Amino acid sequence: MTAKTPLLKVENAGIRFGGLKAVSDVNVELKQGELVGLIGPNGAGKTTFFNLLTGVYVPTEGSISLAGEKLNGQAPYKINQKGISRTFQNIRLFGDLSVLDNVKVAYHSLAKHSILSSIFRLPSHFSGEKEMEEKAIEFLKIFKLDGVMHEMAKNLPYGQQRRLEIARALAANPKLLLLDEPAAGMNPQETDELMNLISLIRERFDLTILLIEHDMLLVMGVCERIYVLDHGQLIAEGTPEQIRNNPKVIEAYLGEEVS
Amino acid sequence: MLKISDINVYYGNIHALKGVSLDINQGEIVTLIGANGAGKSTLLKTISGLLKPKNGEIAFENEHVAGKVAQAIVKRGISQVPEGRRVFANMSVEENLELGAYLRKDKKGIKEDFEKVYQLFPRLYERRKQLSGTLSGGEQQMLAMGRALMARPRLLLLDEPSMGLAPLLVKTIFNIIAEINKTGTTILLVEQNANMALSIADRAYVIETGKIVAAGTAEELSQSDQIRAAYLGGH
Amino acid sequence: MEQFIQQLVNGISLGSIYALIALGYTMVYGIVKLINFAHGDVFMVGAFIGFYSITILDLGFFPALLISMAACALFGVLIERIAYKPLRNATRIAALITAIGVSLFIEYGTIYIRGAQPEAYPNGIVPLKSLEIFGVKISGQSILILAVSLFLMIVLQFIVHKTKIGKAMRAVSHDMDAAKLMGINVNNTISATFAIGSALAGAAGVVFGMYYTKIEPLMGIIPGLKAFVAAVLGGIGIIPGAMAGGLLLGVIEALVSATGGSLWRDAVAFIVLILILIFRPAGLFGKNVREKV
Amino acid sequence: MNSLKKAKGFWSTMAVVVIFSVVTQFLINGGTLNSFYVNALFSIGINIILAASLHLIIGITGQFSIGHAGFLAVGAYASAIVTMKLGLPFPVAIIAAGLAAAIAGLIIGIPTLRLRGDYLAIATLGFGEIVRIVFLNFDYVGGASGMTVSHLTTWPWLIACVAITIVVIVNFTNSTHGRACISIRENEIAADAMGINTTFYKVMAFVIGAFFAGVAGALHAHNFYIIQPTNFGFLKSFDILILVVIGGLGSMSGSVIAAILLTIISTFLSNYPEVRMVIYSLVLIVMMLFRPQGLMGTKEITSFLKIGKSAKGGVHHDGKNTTA
Amino acid sequence: GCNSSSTSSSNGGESDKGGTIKIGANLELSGGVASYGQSIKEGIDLALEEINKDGIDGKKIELVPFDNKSEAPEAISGATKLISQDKVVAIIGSATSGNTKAQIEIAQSNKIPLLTPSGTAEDVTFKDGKLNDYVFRTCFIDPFQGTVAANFAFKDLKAKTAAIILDSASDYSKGLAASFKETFTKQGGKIVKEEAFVAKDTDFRAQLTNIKGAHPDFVYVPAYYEEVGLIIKQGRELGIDVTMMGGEGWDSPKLVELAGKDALNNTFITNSYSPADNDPKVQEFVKAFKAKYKDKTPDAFNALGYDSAYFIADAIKRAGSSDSTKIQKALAETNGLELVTGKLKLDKNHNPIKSAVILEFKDGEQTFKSKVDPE
Ligand SMILES: Nc1ncnc2c1ncn2[C@@H]1O[C@H](COP(=O)(O)OP(=O)(O)OP(=O)(O)O)[C@@H](O)[C@H]1O
Ligand SMILES: Nc1ncnc2c1ncn2[C@@H]1O[C@H](COP(=O)(O)OP(=O)(O)OP(=O)(O)O)[C@@H](O)[C@H]1O
Ligand SMILES: [Mg+2]
Ligand SMILES: [Mg+2]
Repeated sequence: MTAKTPLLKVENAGIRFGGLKAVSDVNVELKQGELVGLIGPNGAGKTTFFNLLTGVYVPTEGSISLAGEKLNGQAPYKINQKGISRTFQNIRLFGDLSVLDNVKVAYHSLAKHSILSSIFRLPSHFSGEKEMEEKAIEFLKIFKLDGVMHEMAKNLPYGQQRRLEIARALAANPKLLLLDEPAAGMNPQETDELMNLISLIRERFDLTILLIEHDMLLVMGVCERIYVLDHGQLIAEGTPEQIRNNPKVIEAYLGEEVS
Repeated sequence: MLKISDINVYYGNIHALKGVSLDINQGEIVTLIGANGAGKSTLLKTISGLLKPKNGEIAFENEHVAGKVAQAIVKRGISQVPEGRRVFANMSVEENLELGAYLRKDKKGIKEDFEKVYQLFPRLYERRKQLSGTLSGGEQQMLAMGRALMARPRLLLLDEPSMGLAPLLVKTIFNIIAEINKTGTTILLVEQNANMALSIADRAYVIETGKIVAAGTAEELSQSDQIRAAYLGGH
Repeated sequence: MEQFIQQLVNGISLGSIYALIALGYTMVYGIVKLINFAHGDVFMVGAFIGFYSITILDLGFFPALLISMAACALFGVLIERIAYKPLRNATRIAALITAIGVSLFIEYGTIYIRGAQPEAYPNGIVPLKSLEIFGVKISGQSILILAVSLFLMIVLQFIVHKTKIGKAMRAVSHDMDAAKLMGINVNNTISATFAIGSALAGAAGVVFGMYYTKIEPLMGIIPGLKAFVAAVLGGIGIIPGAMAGGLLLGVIEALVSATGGSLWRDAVAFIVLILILIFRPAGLFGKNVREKV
Repeated sequence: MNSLKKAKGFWSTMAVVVIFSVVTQFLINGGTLNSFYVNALFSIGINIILAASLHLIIGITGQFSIGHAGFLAVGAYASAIVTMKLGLPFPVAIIAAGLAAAIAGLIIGIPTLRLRGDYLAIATLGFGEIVRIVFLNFDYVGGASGMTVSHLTTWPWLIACVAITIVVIVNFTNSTHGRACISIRENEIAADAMGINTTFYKVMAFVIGAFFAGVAGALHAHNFYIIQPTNFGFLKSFDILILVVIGGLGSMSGSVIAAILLTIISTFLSNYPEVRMVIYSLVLIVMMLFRPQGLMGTKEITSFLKIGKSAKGGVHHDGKNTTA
Repeated sequence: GCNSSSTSSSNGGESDKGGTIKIGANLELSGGVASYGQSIKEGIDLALEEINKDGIDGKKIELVPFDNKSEAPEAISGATKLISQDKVVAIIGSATSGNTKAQIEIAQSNKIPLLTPSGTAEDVTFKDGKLNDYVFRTCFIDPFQGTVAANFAFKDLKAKTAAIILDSASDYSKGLAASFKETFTKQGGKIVKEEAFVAKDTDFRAQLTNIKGAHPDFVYVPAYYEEVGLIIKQGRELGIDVTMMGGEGWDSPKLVELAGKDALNNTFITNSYSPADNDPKVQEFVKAFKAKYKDKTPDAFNALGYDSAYFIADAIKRAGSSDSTKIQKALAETNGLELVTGKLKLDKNHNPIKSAVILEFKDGEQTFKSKVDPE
């Protein structure tokens, strides 16, 4: 893509639930390779905004495009195949599948063997499955999850589940990765490790990342730019420094002093 | 006020609490910190009677409560704000609060407490007819606390009240905890956010994989290098 | 026209019976989230208890109704304690299979004890005159049934939404552990739910016997299924929904039969059901709340 | 996992099946197995196919379908029409039965795109009843009194169909396509967000499941001399559902074992007609009370024999998808 | 419940040993039409108790019951089991034509006589121009009763128009309706309305409202008493006051309870048996039945089950052997056997030739109206 077209372009996007405008008139632009934060009070519409981007909800107004292609109204699985992958605020792993299989599921749309080749066990089935397995293990290694790859996902400790969600999202080979409160429920020590991991995968996969988080240490620590949502509307945008000192943000979200 | 001695709790084969002992005195705020899966929630659930310890003793105001059913324990004055809020999503804010006072018969006292809770959380008053499932995370946390207060507990157990909340709200919640404590309610606070927790607590315990590994005043612990490294982050 | 109205009246009478069974069904269903397939069989047991109260104990209709309701309440609690309670933490589908087992057990247990032959309710236990308005016959009994179902619907709605026990029921239904933390006795609350639901089934059984005369051990299967359909049609767990679903089902059936399609009756009923669900996936009165992501 | 090892396991299993079927055929011909036992064996085979096919829909894909007898009926009638009315050979009838049922599966797959849990269950149940009533009113196939069908189901046909069903469903399950289905069962929203075309796979599960139920219908029709709409009511659907759940939701071998076990129990109980159903219902209740997760839980027999890799089974315990 | 004194055995010994002859009973003891199967079994049990007092040439008959759950596949496995496992010499069953038909091929190929007490469909014994020589029945076939009823309605009651309401899930009901319709229209009458329902329905008001709207002189209800009782009750409530009539499926004391005495006035049935019949054979049966089954009045299924047992016992006796082929021959040659349901003679299609009686209900009692002999 040309340097001119941003990777993600959201124009005046919004959605209503009955009378409630959960998100309205939001404009966001992400350039290739950026790591951007999205913060805001509880119920501000951050997760809802992710849902709009991933097709879980269809925007009632505005438009969303990825690398110039319009995404409005497309099914979530199509949007995923086009390059947006995500994690969930409330972990949604495939609990009864092994860690390895969780990652393989995400790799599914890149697999080439058909149903018939699997049923008849044609060579393409074996080669396809083999490739998937190798790829999946590669991802798990990055996330230091290869040691538990045959465990069922539901049996993992919480922190590993969070990491597995990110690994799974990455396996779908996205251009844009959306992380919804990846550090929730982690202690400061674990949060540190997560920050390093996020930086690492961005480099390695040449990713663009949009991140929701309430942990200001994390957000301010890794993000280059930050958007702030309140009551469904963008109230600020800027570098961490700017945001930290923005009176509107302080009033709505941060409270007086921030460490 | 609460004395736990040497309890062991299992989930099937998983030994979740291994000989945990702990005391809470009247009027204190005691905090329990520990990593994910250390057994903090398990301990709270055991105190509340949702889980039964295999052995060991729990005494509340010198009465044995270990192994008693939850409702008997609630009746004696222990309330819990569960992890993840667990508000009754399909009921209004008001109905949630009513359920908090489920075991109480004193109509007048209940009415007073309604007012107290609304004073503490004016937001809840604005939303009293709204279905609680549609509240934001912070509002739900307030509701969960308000609901627990409706039982007029003498001991309030809080399980990660700051989880998933915006910084501003975290501060608000901690202020409210301190305020509740001032009105005479003893508090056992479980937190990941150890900095915050230690800042308002009198004493603290540290739990690691089902065992208490350290205890002391909040000050002592926040000074300990080991604790700092493990729980307070490198910043 | 006269015939059409007569058919409508027929349908409403039939529908009130479905509604009566569906009320208890939907309540248990809404609170415990269990498709209690044995509900139709409790209905059957209720009909038999009413029958024996009238014929052997020589009681009138209303005492028989009360005895049957009380006995069924007890019976429902017993079933819950023995067969469903141990499965509270199991998958719902396991509980469903148990419910099917319980249903078969009640049916064939009854047959084992008293045989499969039908029994006939004595005629004229409730001496009600039938009305005739412009050639449309409305039997007193069908008015009584409609009134009883409406009355019970209101009572039930009141219990579940306004009383303390009702609130406890809803709390338990949403989150059992959180309910325990409120000091709610979950076992008793669930028992109360089954008691009320089963008492309603018992009442429906006696009313059915009075209206249709014939009772037999397998009589619960079809009305049970229809009541389940009615409950889903109205929206699971929604009490007025069960009423509306029952009436709608009855009217559809009567109208289909009236136009000569009596053999297609159930098929049409199910087609309507599927169509309604496609357009309203949570039933007529249900809110289609999508899972919040 | 190397594929060679897997293939070896596959062929050795096939060899066992062939030997078993040849031996059994000899026993049948020699009269060592009297026709009562042969009959029971045929019922077991048909029930295995039914259980395996429903297992794919409920156990693997998590779509709570309780109208499976509808597919069985479509297959039974389609095959009977092919052999009895059109005079075509039995293999054609088996395939026609499968295809007809698969089309029915496609049709019933459509509401599943919008319905979940109990609402889907009641819709599938309704579908099964509609099928039954259609045949009831269809004089061409004898209406209520049904259709007389020649006895063409033989042991080789039966064992071949059972083997093919199991192989196809197991191969499907143990592939990326099967994993896609399981991910729908586990968390539909996440599956969708991970690029799985959930609509396609849900319908696919219905189509494949229905196809084999149709095949079972062909074997059923040509084994029992007569088919009548009453044989395909919702209680029949429950019987199949019971096999899958008792076996252990998500466990293929569980479904097969349950089909064998329950058919044997039911056959044995026919010696005690007065208490047969009472005991059968007690067996159901007791089994569920003591093993709510089913005989095999979510495990496969292979995980005990250490042949293939570990089980694919399992269903959420909060049962969002397979809600009852 | 089933006060069966006989127990089943699965040890599959030879029938001749120990002086017993085994016959099977493949019946609907559970499932949709369990009440018919159970009634038949009660009748058989009573008959065998009597027969076994003296035995047949010193041998006792042992009944091996099988529950086919009212399903054809089960009926087949039942027939297979009874023949291959229990080695019975003949099978009684099943109650419905469908479940009986399911067993025909097995009975024929194993050369074991199959006797249905109540399967009335014509093609049970004779299909596509071919006699199923091992299959027999104790009851009427459908057409005869329908014809008698049509003649009675047109000639004796002077009905010009008639309506029919039938059970479309029952061959019996459809058969009767078809022959009624044929005869009635041939005579010059007119069928003004035909309505149908499915067995086990309980609400017939929609169909009855339609019938009422057609104002027929006469309503023919060829169905079983469980539904008939409700049809008559609901029909009268809706104001259908004309004559109603049916066949022996009506015959049960339960009918009076279901419909109510008043509603039953002005109704008729064709029958081969009536508990009110003064025939000593019938009265003896009623008395014995009441003694065994807690004062229960036997219905037509009880009587047919009872007669079926005697039918077979008689054939075994005449065959002088427990060889199935000989029994088959003896069954086919039955001529003039006195049974509760009339004097039995078989025609060449193995259908009983029995005379029919027309009975009228008066205040809940059956009263004799006339007797019609088959041409
Ligand atoms: N499906 C829905 N139906 C109705 N309202 C909804 C739905 N989804 C979200 N909302 C509402 O939209 C608003 C925004 O919710 P959202 O989950 O996006 O907040 P958030 O910014 O992610 O908050 P948090 O930080 O607590 O996760 C809230 O008021 C929420 O109740
Ligand atoms: N229902 C359960 N079944 C089996 N194991 C459980 C269950 N609940 C908790 N555990 C296990 O018990 C241990 C303690 O869990 P607990 O929830 O008490 O931890 P925690 O300290 O509260 O962690 P967190 O900070 O994540 O809330 C963990 O290893 C957990 O995996
Ligand atoms: Mg959010
Ligand atoms: Mg916890």
